[in-house]
Parts: sequence; structure tokens; C-alpha cells
Amino acid sequence: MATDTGFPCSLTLQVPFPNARLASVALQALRVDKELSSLVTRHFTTVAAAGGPSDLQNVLQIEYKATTNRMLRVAVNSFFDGLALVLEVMEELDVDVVEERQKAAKTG
Amino acid sequence: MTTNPSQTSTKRPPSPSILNTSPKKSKPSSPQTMTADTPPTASSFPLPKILTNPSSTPPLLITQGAESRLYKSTYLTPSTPCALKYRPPKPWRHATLDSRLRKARTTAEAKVLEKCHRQGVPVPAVYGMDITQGWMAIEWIDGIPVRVAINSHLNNPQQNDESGIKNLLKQIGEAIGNLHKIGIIHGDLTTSNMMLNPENQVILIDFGLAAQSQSDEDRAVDLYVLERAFMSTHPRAEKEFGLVLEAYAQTFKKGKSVLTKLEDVRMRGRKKSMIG
Amino acid sequence: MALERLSIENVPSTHRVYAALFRDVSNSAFLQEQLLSRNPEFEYAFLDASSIISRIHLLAAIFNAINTQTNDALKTPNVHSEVVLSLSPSNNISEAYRRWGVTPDKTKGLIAVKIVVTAEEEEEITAKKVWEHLSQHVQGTPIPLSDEELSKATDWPKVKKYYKLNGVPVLDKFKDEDLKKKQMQNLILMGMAVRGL
Amino acid sequence: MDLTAHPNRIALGLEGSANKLGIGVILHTGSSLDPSTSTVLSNIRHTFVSPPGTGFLPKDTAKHHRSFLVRIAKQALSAANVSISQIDCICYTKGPGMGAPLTSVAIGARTLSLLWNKPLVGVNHCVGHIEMGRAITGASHPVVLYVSGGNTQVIAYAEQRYRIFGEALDIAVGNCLDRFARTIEISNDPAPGYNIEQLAKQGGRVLLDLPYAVKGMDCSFSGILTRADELAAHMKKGGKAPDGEPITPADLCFSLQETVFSMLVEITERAMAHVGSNQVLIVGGVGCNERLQEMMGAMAADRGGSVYATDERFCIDNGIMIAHAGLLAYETGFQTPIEESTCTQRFRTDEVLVKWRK
Repeated sequence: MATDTGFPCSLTLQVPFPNARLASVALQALRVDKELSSLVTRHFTTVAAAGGPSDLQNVLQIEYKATTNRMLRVAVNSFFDGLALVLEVMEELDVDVVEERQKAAKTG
Repeated sequence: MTTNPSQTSTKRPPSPSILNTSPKKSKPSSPQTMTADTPPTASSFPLPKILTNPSSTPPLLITQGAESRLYKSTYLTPSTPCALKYRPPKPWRHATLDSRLRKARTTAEAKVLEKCHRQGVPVPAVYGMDITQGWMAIEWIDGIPVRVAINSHLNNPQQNDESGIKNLLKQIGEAIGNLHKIGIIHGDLTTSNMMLNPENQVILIDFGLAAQSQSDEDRAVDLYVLERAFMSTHPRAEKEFGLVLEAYAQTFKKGKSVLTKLEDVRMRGRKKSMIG
Repeated sequence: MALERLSIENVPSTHRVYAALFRDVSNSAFLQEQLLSRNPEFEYAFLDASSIISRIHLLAAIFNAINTQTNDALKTPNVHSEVVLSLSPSNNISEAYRRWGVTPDKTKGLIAVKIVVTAEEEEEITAKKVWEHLSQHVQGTPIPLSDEELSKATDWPKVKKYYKLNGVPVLDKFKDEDLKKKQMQNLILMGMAVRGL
Repeated sequence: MDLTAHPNRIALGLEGSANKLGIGVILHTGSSLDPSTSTVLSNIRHTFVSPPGTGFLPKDTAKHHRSFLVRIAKQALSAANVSISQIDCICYTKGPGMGAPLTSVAIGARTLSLLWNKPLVGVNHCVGHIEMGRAITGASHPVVLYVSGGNTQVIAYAEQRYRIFGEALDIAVGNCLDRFARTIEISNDPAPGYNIEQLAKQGGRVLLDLPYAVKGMDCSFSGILTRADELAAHMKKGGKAPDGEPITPADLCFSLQETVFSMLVEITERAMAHVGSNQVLIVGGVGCNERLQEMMGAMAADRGGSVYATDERFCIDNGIMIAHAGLLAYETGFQTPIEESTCTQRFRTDEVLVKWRK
């Protein structure tokens, strides 16, 4: 991959989700907050999984570019903190999960 | 025969609050009003005994300000109208702190008024005072609070008196410029603490929080206090406030650096919405 | 009778304040001597009229003294000497006596002030007694205690010095003499009010 | 669409602008034109408590909020006993506050909004406090004293805005108290201010001289903190009070409280005199302090009015106030599109258009 002159350090992350809906949710939830440092840029997309059907965009892809490795590390770590929360909310509080739990609470 | 001022005062009709700035609701306040026309309420602290002695004009409560009450009365002779400013004890405050504050403020206020007079800045004269009892008798200023004057300008747009309000704002800036010039900080600049007298002259009143200082920082804070009070009291005249600062800098030569400092003070104020 | 009963706002109803103005007084030394020897017959404030500019000026000093007395905060032996101190913008008592009190040979215009606590029904007798005593002992010509007469007696250069009114910018602003005098009176009252602060 | 035509409106609110993570569910019934009724369905909170002598740092606080968000949300939902389909909107704190903690909670709120397909409503934290205080106490048109670790403001409503009449010109009063608690190393559990209050109750023998800094309706606390810190250092060296007795932590806490609360009551009274109101509403974490409430009550009574205060469930940061204020805005048609649902550390109370009041 070609490196930007000002932003030599780059990293592309791919996070696969069970379906395109969840990948899109993660993208929308995470891309709103601006990167705090002007020394880091990033780009969010959803893409199809390698070898998967091309119309199933269930992978969240983020391309990071930074001026230093240190800045890159800080930004990516912070991304993972947010991602972990998004995943936990998906696992525990998606509509079907909550309904399941509420039903169980009523019957049990 | 003396009458109980608090009894007399509760019969007064409540005056319009500043929040009722709509033309329909606000009534012109009495020309007798000397400062913020808050509805006076019953007072748990009567006036000091000496002021309850016979008088041709027994003290009539005009306003219950935050730290003082203002009465209209006469001093020495029936033909000398005066404003009696009384700082009653604040029972909610620690007694030591309370007496320290009341004495210090009455003293500072009188000294500042004297200095203003000697330097030719028009303010009410002090006729007499008693710092242990916490009262002072000051010259009665006829006219209306500038707040009322501004609002009546704002509420009569058809009168086409844009020049009226501009002239008023200019006078405010000049009055503060003259005050700062002689090294005095008002400490509580609001449009309720300025009177427009019958000669259409703006007179600063209520120097209860005034102090002597030559520092640009203190002057800038003084202006910032006014700016904020102005914005919240006259939101519809917000854009015109620049005229006050313009006239200020014209009257007071060192005013330019004060205005620069004002920018800093504003920034600090904005930061207040941050944690810590 | 040239003795006037002064009516002052907010003075307790139990108090009577009498005052008289004399000109061409010739026995100021005797009068001062009575005060210095604390002669109980001479409980008066004897003021030098040349240091007083108006009735308001006088009334302010009397009221301040009575207020101080009712607060039990007298700085001088009694309410009469307190009137003299009240006229001063400083706390220096002997200076106040020198400047506003009766001074041997110098005092020609004299204001005598008598403050008494008495019942209303005795008022007439009291006034009569006071005047009899005063007219008997003050050698001078009684004249009305009016602003006009006081004005004539005022020694302005002295008053301006005592109240630090020289070189005060505000006074140059006023062309009108009455307004100027009112300004000076305000400054004098303020000087007295903030005494020692 | 007139949302108030729905007889019942329910909002979930998430708050995390400082060290409290709060999630709550509120129900509004009746038309908002009539006085509508607000019912708290749940109000769950978890506080990040830092060790004595330390404050809460943004990074650690954000981590705390992320770790507890799902757990607290589940509790709030189950306590409220509502199904997702009954919820109208998700409200979150847009600011003001600490950046990282705000963002963490906003990420959670956005995810819920997207998963549940519910509109998102960004809420001003201070407006949340004010509206919740009004709803709980019934104070109709009060002067509001908002006192917390991050804010000191005297506020009154005029022409669709909560206008700031006075505020601290440097540090917030809660910050002053918290930092002094660190100086004398008292516990942050449950809150530093609470522990200062308890210690102050043992004081009262002497009032130590501290600067008193009121300027108009504004005040400042940093000079007081500096002096209080100096007195604490003096105490540690065995310093004596003016009465010759050794200075104690109780004396310091008492003197600090008496001084800063006098200032707060005074600027509030000034605002009341200025706007002609005799009601005071105290909101924010410092508003729990009973001494402050007592002083304010005496002042208001002297003016023929009264003080309104809420207990710790509502005056300390919580999710329900965000749900309530958010739902009020939502009922007027306000929503925050996902792509605009940022957070902001600086967000002044008077920036919010208060469309739901006349």
C-alpha cells in the first residue's frame, strides 16, 4: 500500500460481523466521534468478507494513517475500547436478546 | 407617629419582573423607583432603632436587594429626600462572617462614593452613616432604572427611537469609563444599578460591592459582569452591547487594554462548562 | 427669644435640641473656660460659626452625635462635645475642638447647641431656662440661625482647608454658585460621614 | 406528527459526563400542553470512586463507564419493566463534561438507538438537572442554583433559554470541595463533598478567615482553595486557630463550607432580587448538602419564598434527568441524527433552545 508522505504509519483493521446490519450499526456508532489528534486520519467502510458473497457487507473496515507509530497505537487502542462496548451492547441488548430475557423473566 | 415600613410596603403593587419583557405585560415603573423594582416582602429585621424615630417621611421600603434594603425617607430636614440603605444581619450566614462583611461593605461603599464625588464622577452623595448598625443615608436620585428605560425603548419599536437606545448605551459606556479612570470598580454592574435622571444623565448607583483597583483584570471582570447581566436581562438588545464597550474605550484611554483582557475573561467564563 | 428649637428627622422624641447664633461675641475665652472646667451649668456645644457653612451642616453634626450617643459609642465626654467631634473629617479630638469649638479671642460668631432629654410638658420651661442662661452668659448679639446669617459668618478658606476642598476637580465644574455650594456641602457631609474610615 | 397525542411516552436516558454512570427510564403521560405527569420507571447509577487523595481521571472514568454500561442498562430496563417497543427515544448526555467518559456513553447510546431503531436525543447535562429538579419539586419558575464538580451557575428562565445570571469565574464549587478533600486526604466514598459535610458538622467552634469572593452575581473559588490548602498545611504543622486551640480538619471543613455556601446563597439572592422571584431550586451534586439547603431555605424564607431541593437520587448525576429533559425536547419534535450525535466538553446551558416552555 502506498504511504502518504505526512502519514507514514498505517493500519487497516477488518472486523467481521454475523451480518451486514450489525456491521453497519458498529460503523455508525463508532465513526461519529472525531479522531482527537490531527496527526491521525481514518476511514470507515463496510466491505464484503474475502471469499464471501460480494453483496454481504458484513465486515467493518477501518483504515488508519498516522504521523507516528505511537499516535497510531493510541488511536487504534481507543477504537478497540469503543468496539468492545459496541459488541457487548449487541450481544446483551439487541432487540431479540432483550425480548428473550424479558420473556424468560415473566415465565420463570 | 411612625409607621411600620414593612406593613406599608407590602401594600405596594408588585412591579413587573424583568422576565416579563413582552410589551403587553410590562408596565412602566414608577418614576419614584430608585433601583431594581423587586416586589418588597415582609422583613424579619426591622430598621435600626434610630431610623424608626419620628420623621416627616417614615422610611418606605422600595426594594429588598440581595444584601441590603433600600428605603425612601428624608434626612435631617423634611425637604431633603434620601435613600436609606440598610444591610440587615443575614441570619443564615455565620455571625462572624456576617458582621465582617456588613461592616466592610458599608465602609467600602461610603469611601468609594466619596472618592467618586471628589473626582467628579456623578454618584449619589452620602449624607450620613453608621457602620456598626449597617445603614447609610444617601442622596435620592430621581428618575428610572436604565433597565426600564432600555426595555421601554425595546418595546416601542414603532417610535423609531433607535438613536435613543444607542445614546443610552453610549452613556453607560462613558459612565463606566469615567469610573474606571479614577480607579474604581463597581463590582455589580447591571442595568438595574444605573439610573436615568430627569436630565437624561446616566448615574451609577448601588456601590455595595465596589472596590478600588487600577488593574485591567478587575476592570475587565467589571465589564464582563455587566455584559452577562445585560445579555440575560435584555436578550433582544444583545447585538447593541458593543456600543457600551466602544464608548468605554473612547472615554477611558487605557480602555483598549481592558477590552483585550475582557476577551480572556470571556474565554475563562466559557470554560466553566468544562469539568474541573 | 432667639433660641430656636431644632427639629431634626429621626431624633428620638425624648430629645430636645435648642440652638442659637450670636455675632460679635466678646467672651469666647470665658465660655471655653467653662467647658474646660466641666462646669455643669455649661452643658453646651459652643461652635465657631466661621467653620460652619449651613443649617444642614450643623444638623448633620448634631444628628451624628445623638446617634452615637444612642449607640453608647461616644468618643468624647458627652453628646455636646460629640457634636464638635462630629464636625471633623478626622478622629483627632483636640484638633476638632480647636477647629470647630469655641476658641478664645478668635471666635466671634458662635453657635450654642443644647441637647436635653425632657418630657413634652416641661418643654416650654426648659427652653426658657436655656435661653435665660445663654443670654445671661454669652456676650454677643443674638441673630436668627438662618442659612443667610450662617453664610455671612463662614470663613471659606478655612472651611476648604479643614475639609480638604482645595484642588478638588468637581468644584471647578460648577459655574453656578448655589450648585457649587451644594457640592461642597455634600463633600463636607461625606467627609463627616466617613470620619476615620 | 404530534407526539403528545400519544397518551404515554417513554424515554431511556444515559448519563456519564463525570464519574457517575446513570441510566434511567421515564414515562410522560398526558398532553404536554396540559401539565403532563412524569413518572420515574427506573433510575440506576454506578459511581467510579477513586482512592483518597486522588481525583477521577478521564481515562479511568471512561473505562468504568464502558465496563458497567451494559450491566446498568439491563438493570434499568428490568426495573422499569418496559419492552423495547414501548420506548420512544434514547437520550444521552451531549455535554458538558469530561470528553472520554461522555464519548463512551454516547457510543453505547448510539448502538442502542441503531439496534432498536429508536431516535436519538442529545441532552445538555445542566438542562437535565434543571428539568428534573422542576419536575420533582414542582417549582414552577425558580431561580436555579446549579452546583456540582464541574459547574457553578445561577440560572433563570427567560424567553426560551435558561439564562446564566451568575457563575464561578474560575473553578466550580464542587471542584473546590473535592480538591480540598484530596488535600486533607479524606475518603472519596461515597463522595468527597459528603465526607466534608460530615466533618463540618463536628466543627463550629471557630470560623477561620477565608477570602470571600463575590463579584456581582459571579464568584470565584480558587483563592479560597489556595488559602484553605495553606491552612491545612499550617494544621499539619500543629498550627493554632485564633482562639489558641489547634486547628482540626473539622474546623477547616466547617469554615470552608460556611464561606463558600454564604457566597452561593448571596449570588442566588442577588439573582432573585434581579428577576423578582422568590423560589430557589438547587440542583447538582453539591445541592445534596444539607447545610447549603438550610442556609438557602433561611434566605428564601426571609424573602417570603422557599427553597426546592431534591435528594441524592436526583441531585447527583443520574440517567433519569437525561431521559426526562430529552423526552421534553423530543415531544417538541427535536431529534439528534446519528451522524451529528457527537459529544462536547463545552456546552453552555444557554445554548439550548427550550422549546417546551412558554
